[in-house]
Amino acid sequence: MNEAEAKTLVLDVLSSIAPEADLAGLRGKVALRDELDLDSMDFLNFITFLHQRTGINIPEADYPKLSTLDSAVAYLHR
Amino acid sequence: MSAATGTPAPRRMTYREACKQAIRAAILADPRVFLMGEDVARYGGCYAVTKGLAAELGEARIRDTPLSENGYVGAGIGAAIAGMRPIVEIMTVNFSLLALDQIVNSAATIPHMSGGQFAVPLVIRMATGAGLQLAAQHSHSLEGWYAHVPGLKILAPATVEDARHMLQPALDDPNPVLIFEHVMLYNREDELEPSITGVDIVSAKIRRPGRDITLVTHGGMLFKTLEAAAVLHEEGIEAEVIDLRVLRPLDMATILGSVARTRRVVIVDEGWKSGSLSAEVAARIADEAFYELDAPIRRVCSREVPIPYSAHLEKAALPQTPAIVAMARGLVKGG
Amino acid sequence: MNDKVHLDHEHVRDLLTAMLRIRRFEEKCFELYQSEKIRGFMHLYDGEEAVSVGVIEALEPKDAIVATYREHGQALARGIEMNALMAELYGKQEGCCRGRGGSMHVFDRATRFYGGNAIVGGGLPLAVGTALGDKMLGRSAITACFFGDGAVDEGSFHESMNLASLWKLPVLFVCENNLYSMGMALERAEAETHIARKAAGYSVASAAVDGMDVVAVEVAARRAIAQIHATSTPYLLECQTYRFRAHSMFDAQLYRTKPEIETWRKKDPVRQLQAWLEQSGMLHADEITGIEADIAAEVGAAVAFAEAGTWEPVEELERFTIMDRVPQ
Amino acid sequence: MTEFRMPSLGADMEAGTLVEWLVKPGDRVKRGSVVAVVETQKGAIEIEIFNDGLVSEIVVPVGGRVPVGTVLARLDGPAITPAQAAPPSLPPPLPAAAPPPAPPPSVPIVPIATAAPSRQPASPAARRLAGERGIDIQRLRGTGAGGAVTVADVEAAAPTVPGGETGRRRAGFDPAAMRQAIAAAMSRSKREIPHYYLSQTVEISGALARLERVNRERLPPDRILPAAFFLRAIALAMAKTPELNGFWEEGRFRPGDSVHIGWAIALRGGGLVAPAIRDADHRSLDELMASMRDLVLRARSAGLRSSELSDPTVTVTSLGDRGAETVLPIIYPPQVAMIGIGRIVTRPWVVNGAIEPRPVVTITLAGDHRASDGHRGGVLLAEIDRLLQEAETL
Repeated sequence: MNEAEAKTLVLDVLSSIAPEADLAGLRGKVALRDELDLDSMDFLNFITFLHQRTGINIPEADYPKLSTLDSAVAYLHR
Repeated sequence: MSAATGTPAPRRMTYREACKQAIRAAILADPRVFLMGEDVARYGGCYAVTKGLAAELGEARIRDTPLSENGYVGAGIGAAIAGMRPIVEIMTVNFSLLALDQIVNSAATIPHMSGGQFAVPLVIRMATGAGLQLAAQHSHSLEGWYAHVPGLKILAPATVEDARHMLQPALDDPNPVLIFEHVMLYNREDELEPSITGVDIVSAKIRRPGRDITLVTHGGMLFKTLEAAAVLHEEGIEAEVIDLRVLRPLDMATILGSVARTRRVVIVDEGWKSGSLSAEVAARIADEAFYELDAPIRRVCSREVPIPYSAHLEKAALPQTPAIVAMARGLVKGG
Repeated sequence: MNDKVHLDHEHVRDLLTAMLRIRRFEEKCFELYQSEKIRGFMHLYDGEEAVSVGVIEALEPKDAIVATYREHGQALARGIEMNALMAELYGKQEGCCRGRGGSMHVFDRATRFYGGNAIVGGGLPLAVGTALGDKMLGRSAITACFFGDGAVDEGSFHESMNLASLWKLPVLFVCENNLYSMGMALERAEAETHIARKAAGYSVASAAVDGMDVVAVEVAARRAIAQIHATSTPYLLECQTYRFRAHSMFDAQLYRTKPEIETWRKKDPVRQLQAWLEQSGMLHADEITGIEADIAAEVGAAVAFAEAGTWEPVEELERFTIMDRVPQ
Repeated sequence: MTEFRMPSLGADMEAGTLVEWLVKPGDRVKRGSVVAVVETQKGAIEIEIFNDGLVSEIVVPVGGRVPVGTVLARLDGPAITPAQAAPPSLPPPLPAAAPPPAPPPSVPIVPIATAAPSRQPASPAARRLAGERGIDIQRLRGTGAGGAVTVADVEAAAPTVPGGETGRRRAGFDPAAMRQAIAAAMSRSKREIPHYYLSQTVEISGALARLERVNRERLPPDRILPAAFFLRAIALAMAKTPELNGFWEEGRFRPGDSVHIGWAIALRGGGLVAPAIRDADHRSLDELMASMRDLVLRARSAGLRSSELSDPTVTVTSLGDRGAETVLPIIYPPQVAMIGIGRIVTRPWVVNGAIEPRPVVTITLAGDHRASDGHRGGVLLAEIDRLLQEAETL
């Protein structure tokens, strides 16, 4: 998965969790949970959908590495 | 008797003859059963169903009535409550409107109003439907109206077998049962299988299995619908044809089971669309099987006009085989 | 079959008691309706008691009755328990129809009481049918069919008179002619106001009788029933009567005058009988006081019974719509 | 003293106008006397009295229009019999300027939006299948009647990974209407319900340890959140304190038929819904977690069914890890209790006489004092605490 694919995937998943959010204006380095008002259930769903779409097992310990848009993209195409 | 097997061979007979045999057998089997109606005895029945029965069974059991529909239908209800098992024949469904009061206000309500103290074990038979150029007042298909009423059971035998065998379970039923015989069926012939000695009055029947679309119909429309299914087969579309047989209570399990397999349904009903039996079937499918549907529920019904006299106009007003074929084809093949 | 009325002490006492029971029961119903214990349409029989008491006195237990929506009188005279009737008016499970019928639809299997029919003229074809059934089953019972003058306007009256006559059925047609079909005066509704005369058109025997005189009604009914049995033909008995109260509870009575009502009240069948019995010494005032006390107690007990009754569970709502067997 | 009331002369009679009094104070009346004339929609009707007595007071003067059951006059005389007992409610005299406001819904209900008209028609069965497979039906070409997407079309499309439901918007969602519904319910609650509050701070290191261990062995779809532990403990405890699980209706408490927990879900952009997790006390930890995930996803994409919003017996709100430490909830009428769960925080905790940093959470009960007393509420909180200490077996 290249970086562009990873970003498309992350945005697609975010749009299903926060359908009303304006993802075009999402800032890359700000915590997603603050940007999109995600609670812990939303964040778990975010991790779950990424797992389902990529097959990557994202352990709880890695959650902080997916806290922003940029870091999540980096984590996936790593 | 077939010489080879010793089993009786199927007998070929008309729907009319099947109705007559059913009445005769019921009267012979139970002294409480009698039939009354207009011109059923000496005339032999408007559609000749009871021809000859009065001579054999007597005019007490095949009883001519004056032209008093509300009167003799009410008398049938009273006699049923008093212990008899009357079969009341109303010449055609249009005349039954003169007896609507007794059917809807008395027969359907007395068991419930009396807190279950009285049942009304009554059978009312009548001819229904169009196709004989009888014009507006003698061509109604109003069985759907009666199917609206709690407390009644409504049957629509379409086959010779049902014409022969639905009467007895109707008489055995403790409730008022209305039997609608389509006028175009009386001359229809079929083989009657002697080994079949009874049928139920609860279930719909799949008259032709198919996987692509379900066609739901009853009574006089059954054979046009089966014809349509044969045409569709030539085009590679396998239509499943359901004969409702019982219009109230509806056998939704059979309908929903079929729709779940085919995912498409057309309802063919000679009644008008507005506020009708076809509307009820469609509503229940939408209600109970919405997520099974892969196409809109469609109906082929009579045009919303009084049925006209002239043959070409009458034909245009009634559901015809090509319309059924076109409707089904459109749902299966898209476009 | 006895078509004579023996006016001994016991019999006149029974007649008065039967009428007083209806009168006092309905007075209570009137009150209970206004305090919303009884609802729906309720039609009181006040003034017409002599008709049902006189006719039903002449019936036997094997006979059948078909009545109208104004049938509290017939129900009580026929022997339906006052408790079960009151509970039915309350809509309680202990009512004779488990609260499904109410005031207009009283049925009772034990006494062959085939309703309380709220369609004007609706009971007449049913009565033809019960008589037909009885005849075909070889029973010697008759059917007494009560209906009002309004039913005479309906086609079912004419169809039923004809059918019963044509088929020689044992029906006693009892017309309770109280001069008004709801608010429609008889002379404004019928070209021929002598209802008994209409029977001739169907070759049915008939008579008209003072429906405010219970003894006269009983005599006429016994005579009619004897003729039905003797000739195997129906009979039309017109009982000329009057209701003192409104058609139903919600009726401003714009269609008739107070002097008219007062004139008829002087013929009150209960007071007439009571006065006659006291004057003739057949019944002592003390005895009447005792009857009244017994009835007051019975009515009070019926109210208590109905009040204490239970509501049919809503789970039972659809029961009896479709029957699983014919009750025997 | 007896009261003479406006009689009900028919089910369709709601009120009458007093047009004439035939008696005056001081008159003696007998049972059956006509005492007044009342004008109804059917005309003037004479009304009778059912008691003997002396008219002591005319309450409604000529010209007064009053509802059925209103006292018209008072009598000195024998007491009324039970059969004449007053109708249950005594409505105020007309004219009421406007019909009484409809009671607010017991739970603010999100208007469930129908999907916006889509450019691509699709059959119900196709929509369901596409939803299950996470396929955007708008991108498919339909071959069915009217060009609709059919089941076959969905099956022919490249299937995507489950869970990727996309593109649904709360098209018909009306934030103003929801605000109104919440305003009505909360105002009613604060107006009618005498709340009492009890709080308990619960140490949850055991629960979190189990959670971490379990989640480490599980893939993301099967992982659980601390809220599931809290919900499980609350459900079991509620089952043991039925007087907190149910409804206050018509002046008395009606217990719930089972523990149906309304799970409060905040909607981004404002508003909240509390769909029910039915029979919560009979669901395992994993089942509760699955229900919560499902409800949150659907609540935020307007996929809740109206039945899910109808009948919680108690409501629980959890502020989550970005919320405040303590919440004092307001009960959703007609429920009689609500439980709030604050944010998990690390605080000094005394363990075996020494102070240690421990994760704790504050659980607060709002109780309806009409239905229960503080003691029972305390029992509930203690039971929740006890269950959370046994996290290994919860």
